[in-house]
Amino acid sequence: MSARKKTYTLAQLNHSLERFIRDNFAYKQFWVIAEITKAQEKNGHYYLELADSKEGKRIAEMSANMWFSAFTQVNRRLNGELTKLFQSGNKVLLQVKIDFHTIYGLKLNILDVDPDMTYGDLERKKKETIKRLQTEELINKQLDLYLAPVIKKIALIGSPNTSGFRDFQTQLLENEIFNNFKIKAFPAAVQGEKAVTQIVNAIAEANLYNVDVIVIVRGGGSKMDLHVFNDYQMAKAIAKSAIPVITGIGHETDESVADIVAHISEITPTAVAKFLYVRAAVFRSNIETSFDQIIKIVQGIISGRKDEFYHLNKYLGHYTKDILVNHQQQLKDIIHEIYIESRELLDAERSRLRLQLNKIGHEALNKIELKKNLDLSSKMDKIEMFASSLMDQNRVKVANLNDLLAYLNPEELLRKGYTISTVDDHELNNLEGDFKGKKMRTLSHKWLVESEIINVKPSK
Amino acid sequence: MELDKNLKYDEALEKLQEIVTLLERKEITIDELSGKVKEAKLLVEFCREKLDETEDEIKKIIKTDQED
Amino acid sequence: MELDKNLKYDEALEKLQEIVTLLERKEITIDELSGKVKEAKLLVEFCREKLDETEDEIKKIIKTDQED
Amino acid sequence: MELDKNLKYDEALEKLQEIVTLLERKEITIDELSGKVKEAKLLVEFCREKLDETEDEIKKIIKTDQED
Amino acid sequence: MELDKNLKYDEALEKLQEIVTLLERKEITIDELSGKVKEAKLLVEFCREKLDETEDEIKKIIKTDQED
Amino acid sequence: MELDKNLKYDEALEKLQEIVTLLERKEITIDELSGKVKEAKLLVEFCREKLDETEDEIKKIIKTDQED
Amino acid sequence: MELDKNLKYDEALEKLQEIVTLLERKEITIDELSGKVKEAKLLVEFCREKLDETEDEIKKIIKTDQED
Repeated sequence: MSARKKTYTLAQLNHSLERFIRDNFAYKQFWVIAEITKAQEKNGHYYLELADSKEGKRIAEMSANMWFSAFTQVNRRLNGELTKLFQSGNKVLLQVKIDFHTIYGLKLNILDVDPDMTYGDLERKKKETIKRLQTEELINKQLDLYLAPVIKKIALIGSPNTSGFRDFQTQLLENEIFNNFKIKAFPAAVQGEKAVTQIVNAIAEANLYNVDVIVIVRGGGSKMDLHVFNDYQMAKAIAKSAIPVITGIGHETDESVADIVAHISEITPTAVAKFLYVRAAVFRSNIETSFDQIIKIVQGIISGRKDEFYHLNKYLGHYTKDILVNHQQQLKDIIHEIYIESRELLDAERSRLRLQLNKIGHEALNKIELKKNLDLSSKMDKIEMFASSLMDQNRVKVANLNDLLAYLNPEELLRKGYTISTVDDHELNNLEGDFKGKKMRTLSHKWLVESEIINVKPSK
Repeated sequence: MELDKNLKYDEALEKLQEIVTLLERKEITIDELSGKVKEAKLLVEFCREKLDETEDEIKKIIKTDQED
Repeated sequence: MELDKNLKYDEALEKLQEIVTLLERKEITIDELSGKVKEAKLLVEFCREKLDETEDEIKKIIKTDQED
Repeated sequence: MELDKNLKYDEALEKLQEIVTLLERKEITIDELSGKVKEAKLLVEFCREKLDETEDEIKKIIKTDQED
Repeated sequence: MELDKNLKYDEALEKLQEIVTLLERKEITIDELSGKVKEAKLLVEFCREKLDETEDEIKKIIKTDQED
Repeated sequence: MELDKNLKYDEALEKLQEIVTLLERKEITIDELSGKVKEAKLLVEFCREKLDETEDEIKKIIKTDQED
Repeated sequence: MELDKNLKYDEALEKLQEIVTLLERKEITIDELSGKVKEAKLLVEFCREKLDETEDEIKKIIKTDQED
């Protein structure tokens, strides 16, 4: 440090730098991507702190500003979105030129802004948040909570001066369908840097009260405003709320992360109010309908029973009469059958008698016929036969005697010349002993001779 | 010689038999001989007539029966 | 010859049988023969009449019944 | 011939049957025959009367019923 | 003939059926016939009375019911 | 005959139904008939009262509801 | 019959609807009927009261589990 050195004043150095930068960069413009770490507005001018990070480490920083005229022009082109783009945390694509001021140092002067870059970045961030919530199992956590069919105590989180906040209350308390609600407001900014913190706090606060539901409302706004509701911290607070959260944060197309995480999300605060009073009304109507239904069915059952009863009673009479008539008929049938059977029996008996008598007559006549044919005729035949036999026999007998007579008749022998001689009427041949000297009579055909036996000697 | 009109067939037949027996036995005397023979002949005729009569009668009886 | 009017059919039939038996056994003389045959004839007629009478009676009974 | 007035139908019928059996077995003489047939006729008539009486009674009983 | 006053309808009906069966099977003599028919008639009358009584009772019951 | 005071409507109805079925099928004797009808009548009254009571109670409930 | 004071809206509705279903399915006896209607009435009244009653102010409560 003791050596004589060429020295400059700071002003000289800064002037030199100023010159250098002006000479080299004054007319050059660059499109730069950076993240806004801080944004501030003063008298219509915007002052931003930009940074660039790599793997969580900051590797570049620079301040930037946008003068009122440029801002107004660009903001008009972007439909007022520019203020929303200039929010810390946003990644932005800026057209800048480099400025060096001897007092304020190096700065970027913003000439133009390309919002698409930021939007894309926001979308990416939203996706990352959703993914994280999913990983942490927070995304559907609210759905585990019980949402009563009738919600009467409501914690309302929102900005009290916004139309959304007022609309919600008006709808809820002044509709003609159901308005028996109690609302406790938990004011919180719904846009801007403080919004997330305030809403997170409001949710925590509301959880300490005996409310049925937490309603977060916002009266509509820009795309960049909505980005607040994509915040991870807020989503986490909603997811972890022990009380069901209903969102009505007024948007047209894009659903915010808060909507996704909430138990129920409606498009507008009015819609949330309607949801709540309709829910109560539906419940009431269900109750009444059920009761009416019960009454109707019960009346139906009773009248059905009465009908059933009427019929049973009628059948009772009918069937009883039927039975009695049946029995009367049965008795009549029995008597008739008895009559028929009796007559049959009598008729059968009559035929039997006739048959018997016929049989008797037939047998008797048969017997007579038999007697006539067999007895009498046969006997007569026999008599004839035996008589004839007797006659024949006698004829033979007489004939035989006649023959014998003819044979024995001596007259024929006498005629032929033989004679018959007898002694004492005995034939000679029959004589025995001495009959000499006796008188013998001899008969011939012509003569009867008497003689005395002189001599007798055997003829052979 | 005449036969007794009341003579019965059986008696006649008996008599005839007797005469025939007498003739067989030659127990007839020469004096009786021609009378007996004549009587026998008469008896034969008698019997025959009787038989004929009886037969006729029977035939008549039977006939009337069969005509019934 | 007359038959006892009180004679029964079976008695008559018996008598008839007796005659048959008599004839069969030839225990009858020729003299009795035609008489017996006549008697038999009478008996048969008697019996037949009896049968006819009975038949008529029966027929009458049966007939009147069938006319009922 | 008269039938016992106290005779029952079945007894009468039995008697009738006996007559039939008697005739079937030919255990009857001609002399009894017409008598038996006559008896049968009487029995049949008796039975018929009984049947008619019974029928009348039944008709009377049934008639009063059917007039109800 | 008298019916037991304690007789039940069904018993009476059964008895009637028995009589019918008896008649159908002809297991009855002519002598019993009119008696059985008379009995049947009594049973039928008995049954009818029972039926009439029952009908009256039921009418009374049903009537009071319909007057409600 | 008395009904059990603790009898339920459905039991009573079932009993009634049984009786009606019994009657419809004619599975009942004449002797039992009037008894059964009487029982049915009691059941009918019982059921009717129960129904009327129930109806009244329900009407009362509805009425008070409509007055709200 | 008393309802649990802590009964929730949807429990009440559920009970009501159960009764409807029960009735629709006719799974109810007449004996239970008025009881069920009474119960339904109580449930309805309970709900109505609950709906209409003015809520107490929303106040801070101590939630021990929130402090965890």
